[in-house]
Amino acid sequence: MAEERKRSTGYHLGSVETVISVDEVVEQARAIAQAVDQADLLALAHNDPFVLVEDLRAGYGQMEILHGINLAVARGQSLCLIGPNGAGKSTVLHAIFGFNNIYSGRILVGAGEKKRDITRLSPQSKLREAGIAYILQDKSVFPGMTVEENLWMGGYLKDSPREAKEAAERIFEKYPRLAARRKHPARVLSGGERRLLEISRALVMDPEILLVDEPSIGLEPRFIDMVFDILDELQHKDGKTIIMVEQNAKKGLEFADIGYVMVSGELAIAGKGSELLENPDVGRLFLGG
Amino acid sequence: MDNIWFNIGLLLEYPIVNLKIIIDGVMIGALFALAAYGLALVWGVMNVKNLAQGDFVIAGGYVSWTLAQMGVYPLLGVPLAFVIMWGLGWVIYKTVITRVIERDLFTSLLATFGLAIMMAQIMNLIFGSDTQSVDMHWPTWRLGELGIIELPAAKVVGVVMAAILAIGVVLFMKKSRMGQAIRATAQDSRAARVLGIDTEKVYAFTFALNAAICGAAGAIIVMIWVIQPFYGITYSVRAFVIVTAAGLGNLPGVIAAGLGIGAAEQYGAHIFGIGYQQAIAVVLLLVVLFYRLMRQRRLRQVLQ
Amino acid sequence: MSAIIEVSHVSKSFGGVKANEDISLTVEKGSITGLIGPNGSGKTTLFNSIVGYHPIDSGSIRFEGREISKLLVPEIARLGLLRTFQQTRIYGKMNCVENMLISIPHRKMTLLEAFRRNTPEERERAEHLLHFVGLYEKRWLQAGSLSFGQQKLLEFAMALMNEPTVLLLDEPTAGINPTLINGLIDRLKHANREFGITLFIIEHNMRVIMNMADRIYCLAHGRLLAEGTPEEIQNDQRVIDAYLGAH
Amino acid sequence: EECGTITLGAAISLTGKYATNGYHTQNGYEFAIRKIAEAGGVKVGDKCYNFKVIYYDDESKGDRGATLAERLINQDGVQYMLGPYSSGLTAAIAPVTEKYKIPMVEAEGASRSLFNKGYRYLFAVLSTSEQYLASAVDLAALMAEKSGKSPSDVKVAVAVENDPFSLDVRAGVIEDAEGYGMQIVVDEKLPRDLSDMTAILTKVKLVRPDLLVVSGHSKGAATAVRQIAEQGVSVPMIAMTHCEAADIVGNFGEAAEGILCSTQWAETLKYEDPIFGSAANYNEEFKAAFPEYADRAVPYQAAQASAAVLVYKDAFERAGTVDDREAVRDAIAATDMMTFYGPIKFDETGKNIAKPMVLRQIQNGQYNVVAPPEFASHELIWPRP
Amino acid sequence: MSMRKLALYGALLLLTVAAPFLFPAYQTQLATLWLMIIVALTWDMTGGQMGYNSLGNIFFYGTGMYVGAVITITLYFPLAEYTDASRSETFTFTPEMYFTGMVLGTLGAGLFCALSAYAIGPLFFGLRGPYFAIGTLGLAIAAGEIVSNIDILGGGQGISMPVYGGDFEVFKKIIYYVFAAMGVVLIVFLSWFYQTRFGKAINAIRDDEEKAEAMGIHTLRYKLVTWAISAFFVGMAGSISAFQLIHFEPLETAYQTINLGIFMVVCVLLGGKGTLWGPVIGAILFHVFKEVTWNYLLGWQWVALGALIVVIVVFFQDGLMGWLRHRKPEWFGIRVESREARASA
Ligand SMILES: Nc1ncnc2c1ncn2[C@@H]1O[C@H](COP(=O)(O)OP(=O)(O)OP(=O)(O)O)[C@@H](O)[C@H]1O
Ligand SMILES: Nc1ncnc2c1ncn2[C@@H]1O[C@H](COP(=O)(O)OP(=O)(O)OP(=O)(O)O)[C@@H](O)[C@H]1O
Ligand SMILES: CC(C)C[C@H](N)C(=O)O
Ligand SMILES: [Mg+2]
Ligand SMILES: [Mg+2]
Repeated sequence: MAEERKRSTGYHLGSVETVISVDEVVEQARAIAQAVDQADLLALAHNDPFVLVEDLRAGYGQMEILHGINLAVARGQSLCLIGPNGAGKSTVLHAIFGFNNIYSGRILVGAGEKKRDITRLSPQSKLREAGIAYILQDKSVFPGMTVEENLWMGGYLKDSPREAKEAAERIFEKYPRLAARRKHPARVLSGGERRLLEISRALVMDPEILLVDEPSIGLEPRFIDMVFDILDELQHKDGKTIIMVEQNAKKGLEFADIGYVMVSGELAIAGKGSELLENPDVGRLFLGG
Repeated sequence: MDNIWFNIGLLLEYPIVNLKIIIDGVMIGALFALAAYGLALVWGVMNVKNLAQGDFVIAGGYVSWTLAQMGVYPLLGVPLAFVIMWGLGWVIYKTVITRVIERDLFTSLLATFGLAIMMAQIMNLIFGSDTQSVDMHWPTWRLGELGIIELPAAKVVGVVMAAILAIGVVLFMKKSRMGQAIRATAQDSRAARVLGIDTEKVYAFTFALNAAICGAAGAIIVMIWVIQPFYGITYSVRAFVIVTAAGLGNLPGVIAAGLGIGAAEQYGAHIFGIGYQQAIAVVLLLVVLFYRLMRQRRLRQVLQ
Repeated sequence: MSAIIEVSHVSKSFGGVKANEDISLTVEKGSITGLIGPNGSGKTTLFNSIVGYHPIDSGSIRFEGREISKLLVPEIARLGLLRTFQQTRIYGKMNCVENMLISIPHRKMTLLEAFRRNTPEERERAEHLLHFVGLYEKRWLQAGSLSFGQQKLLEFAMALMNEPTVLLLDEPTAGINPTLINGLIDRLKHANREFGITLFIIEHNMRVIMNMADRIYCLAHGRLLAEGTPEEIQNDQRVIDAYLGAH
Repeated sequence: EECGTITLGAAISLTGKYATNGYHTQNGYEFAIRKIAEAGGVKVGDKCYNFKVIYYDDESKGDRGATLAERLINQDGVQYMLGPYSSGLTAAIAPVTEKYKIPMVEAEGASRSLFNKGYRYLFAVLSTSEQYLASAVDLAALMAEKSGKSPSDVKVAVAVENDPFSLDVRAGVIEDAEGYGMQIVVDEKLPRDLSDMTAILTKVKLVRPDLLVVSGHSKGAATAVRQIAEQGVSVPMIAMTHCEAADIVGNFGEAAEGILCSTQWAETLKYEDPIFGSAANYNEEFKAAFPEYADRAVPYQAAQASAAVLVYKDAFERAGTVDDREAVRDAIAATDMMTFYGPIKFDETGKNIAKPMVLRQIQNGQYNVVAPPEFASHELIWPRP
Repeated sequence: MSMRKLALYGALLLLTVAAPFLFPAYQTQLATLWLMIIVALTWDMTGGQMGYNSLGNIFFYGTGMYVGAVITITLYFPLAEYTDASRSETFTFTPEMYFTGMVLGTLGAGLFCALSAYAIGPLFFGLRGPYFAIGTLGLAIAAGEIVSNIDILGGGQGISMPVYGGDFEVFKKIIYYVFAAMGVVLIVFLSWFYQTRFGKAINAIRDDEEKAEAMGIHTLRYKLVTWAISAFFVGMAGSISAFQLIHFEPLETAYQTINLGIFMVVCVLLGGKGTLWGPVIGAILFHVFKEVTWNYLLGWQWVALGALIVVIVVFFQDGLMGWLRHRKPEWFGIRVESREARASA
């Protein structure tokens, strides 16, 4: 991926003229939905998926939210899920990490022969055994621990506490904003500072796969750019695989190699990120016109 | 009323009595503090309010007492009770607590209330309802005029052991990785799982640790006071009072509050009469709560 | 137009952190006012000071000419000054309709009136508003099981249900689908125009704030950095340097 | 020939704070039943009957006791009741038996507060509790005079449990002490779950009273004796209740020396009846029947429990019926008999007014009667060693 | 209301009225059952519906007992003499005196408890969650200990109420019907109360009080009124219990924190918190279980009870009603309409 990427910054300005109700969005999204078949998805992932989700049915309690989701992303690729609120985007990440009930379907991780079925792996083993890190959509810092301790906890799986501390130091070097508040309990951080902490904490263990739920939520414009720069670096320099959910859809699709549009627990459209950006329906329905 | 003034007068007339009261209070308080510390742990980490706390203490006491009857040297009862109660705690966690964890306030409160009833009654069926104690046959040192201050060697040793245990647990929580994992789980278990912490193991460990701490406290208590199957409630109430007064998540505060309540109870017992001992503990709790409430109110906040 | 909220020389610090320093601003009655600023610049803190979540160190806050900086949260809320939360808060165990019905303006009721049942008009209004935010179909679902964005929409509908005089919104569009944001903005403007609800909004999303606000204040490092119309703010070099970045 | 059965009901404290005494009480009932059966049973008209008791455990709690009494009467169809242990439980149960008009002869509720409620069906074989330690006050006054002081110089310390029995004991002591113009220097109540009374003993050490009075059932006696020794409290005269029940000699040996113990009954007293023989005889046979008492004094709680059963036997025989409850009640009310336990005659409120109490002192591990003078077998040792 | 519902309620009411005649040997237990239902329902008002889990509602029960007794006695005799341990005089009550005392005493107890709830409420309602639970427990414990040291209230000996002079069978029925009437009134009242805006508002307090405050709901006022109503009923129930039990003492009967004080919570949990019928069903099940074990498992009764509580809590965490709700959500009006239905079809 050598070509120069042109990206918008922050939340980007634009008009707010297109006014559609939620129901309308869902209705229209259904209308433009194409049958997304497995082969297309695999093709998008260069037919060498590193993370592969097959016909996943999952939900909370007895309620099925995802009605047969397929997903494929190659190693070092990034994928962005967009869709109206309540479409089930977070639920996909939840399911991959094992936080909800999976009724049927499989989740496979690994390339080629080393593929491994992690459908039933417990959440706490995901990081250790499958190298999956998860940045949750809502608050997940340890409020009573200091910023520093939060980062150390990020390295809980490291062999020795010293390594965790060294990793934390590297992060402080990178983000002086966090360093300035290292001794403060995380509970007093502002919304944006917390987000930064959550993201950097997830990186301490150097995971293979990152599940990121709305990284830009609540961030100031310059931070958004920064977060995406970080993700960019992680993907392109460190070769991480990223599966992201983003409501700042323009930003998300610009960043991601692959974009999926989800509606009501099903895939409606899948394509390259840049293709989706150009798709007028997607623009109208999900990018705010 | 006259009585009360008279009693206060005694304190002024014989200042050494104050010292005695404080020493006695701290000795009792140290053991309350242990039980409270365990409670603060399970409460903070698992959000389980363990009403069987006092019954763990008593059970630990009976473990040690039984061992002493079998000829084991009583001091060994403390570590042994620690280990055996650890096992019991683990079993209880796996059978009951794991199913009520992370539920709302009252689920765990009631589950453990049920446990408390069962434990007390089973101990009653096994050991009978008479009070029991293990006599160490150690000397008592007397200090001060009239030998007002008594320091039975057993009590001194007991308090020292309590202190060692407390320090050990505090260091463990701060320094060890398990300790850190426990603290992290306490604050956000989902986030802890995302970071690869096996929260189920953390919970089991914490609960077992709590039972063990209580058990050791009970083993000390049986050397210096008496136990009886139904005395658990006394320790449970004190543990709750202490934790609530110290404030959740304030582990060092728990120890201080434990010692403080021990001393306050002794003072209260002296001034108002021992009939008021329990009342004093709870009134003190209410006072602390309301004081904190007023302070919070000035901060335009509530106590939660 | 007259000022409905007057914040003058308000300072608030937490331990060593000066979250707000000598901030003065006014919100005009009937206007839409924006509050922007980098993360940690003290926006939420200022909101919290206004609605009474913590005492302020110094300064004064007046609402409709009345000093409110010493009042408690419920007292202030009963004056008709309402806020939504940055972290969404709804009544998780109840369904959406109940959430709405609870949000009727209790402050306008006597105790006796509280002992009546909800009127059909209230129900109708509730359903109407739910329909508007697109939750009509889910109205019998427990609010706790709505998605993040849905909860935000519900919270917004609840705020409207309450017929406040002033509504403070803390990042109302964070995490909401861009297209739906448009609808939200439309509805906010509508609420402002038709019901005369004064809006005071924290936003990071410039698309939203620039299109809505009559006047914008920008905070940085706890101080007031700039104020003006959206155009003025967008072109203010200090704001660009401190916050917007190049675009 | 085969005898019929008269079923009595009793709620007894087998667990909880009164468990030890509940046990003594139960043994007393059982022993009497056995002895009566051996002596040919209860002869009503030309038939003979044996007693049988249905016991429930009241857990030493009043409301349980009341519920159980109701169950005994309603579900088990019991027509005649024996008392529970303690005045507190008797106070809880008496209203129930009263409501159902079921006679209850009780042996373990001595508080005067039981006998001012106008109960018609409640009868107690014992002397009321204000008499328990009042004579200790007399002794203290006597000793003060002997040593050349005035009784009004005597300082009294009182520590009693907060229950009907002990409060009444305290009332008796205070009335008498005030009569002498004595000074009450410590006046404290013991809590329900007593395990530590150091606070009181510290005060006692400071104010040095001439008489220390403790009443708190078995737990109170045991705690007091142990801690008095531990803390090295020296008071010339210490008087308490429940010494025998708590077996303070057996449990604390030396520490119990010189303590004055009030008792409803002593095996050295000269009472007798045809079933049990003399008091001394009762003592011996009881020890033989319940070997666990071999090395200790038989607590009077057991003896009076036996006496209660004896009252029933006598009343049934005089009434000549087992079915007519009213007749039996009237027969009980008319009781006037001599037993190994002492004379029994009820006044119109149902308490036994015929029998005095005695005070024993522990001397060389023996309980020796030292007061009142007409029963005394030994001299009082004063001050306490 | 549908015909079927009406018929059901009619049948239940009929059963309530007929019960003492159907089970004459169990009248006292039936009366106690109504007591359990009353305390469970009132506990649920604050605990289940308002989210303030009190462990100290027994305070109002005990206080009700004492107030009822004190009023009844002082109407005719000096209290100090009545409760004096060493009095020798006997005080007798005629039926008129007895019933006047009962009516005035019970109403007085209810009012006193309601007022005291209103008075102490502002202090306690500043406490949240576990602090409230423990704080109220402290209140009950302290009250018991303190009352047991007040001589004029009989101190540790408690108080023996006057005994009803007339036929005992009649007495039992009176107690039963008073309790039953109170229970029925309470159920009817609550079924209306929970439908009002007030009822909804206390639900809001339960789910998120901070939010409710920020929405301008008079949270403190609503909390006080709810607690006062709850205390009113508990206080009256306490007073009636005093008449039923006749003798009561402070620690084990009146302020019995770990028996009735906790049992009422267990009943509610068993049936289902925050529902109207949950506490009723829970109280019935609990009471029956308790009576049965006390009858057939003597000696092991407490073990059985403890085990029952554990089992309930472990397997029916949301109570029977919660379990039903999970099984049959549509009975409780949980549904998704139109499009969602289509989507999953
Ligand atoms: N814990 C839960 N229990 C039951 N249902 C839930 C739960 N969490 C979410 N849901 C339901 O699942 C559906 C999808 O939720 P999800 O959080 O995946 O949406 P999303 O696409 O991430 O939306 P958003 O952009 O608003 O975050 C929603 O309709 C919601 O009602
Ligand atoms: N309770 C508190 N104790 C200590 N510091 C606090 C507290 N609340 C906020 N702060 C600090 O005050 C500063 C301002 O925080 P505030 O939440 O007002 O920021 P904000 O402008 O709302 O930011 P964001 O856009 O990220 O939400 C931050 O640095 C924060 O860490
Ligand atoms: C006879 C005694 C044992 C008195 C009994 N303890 C009571 O409470 O009255
Ligand atoms: Mg989401
Ligand atoms: Mg903020």
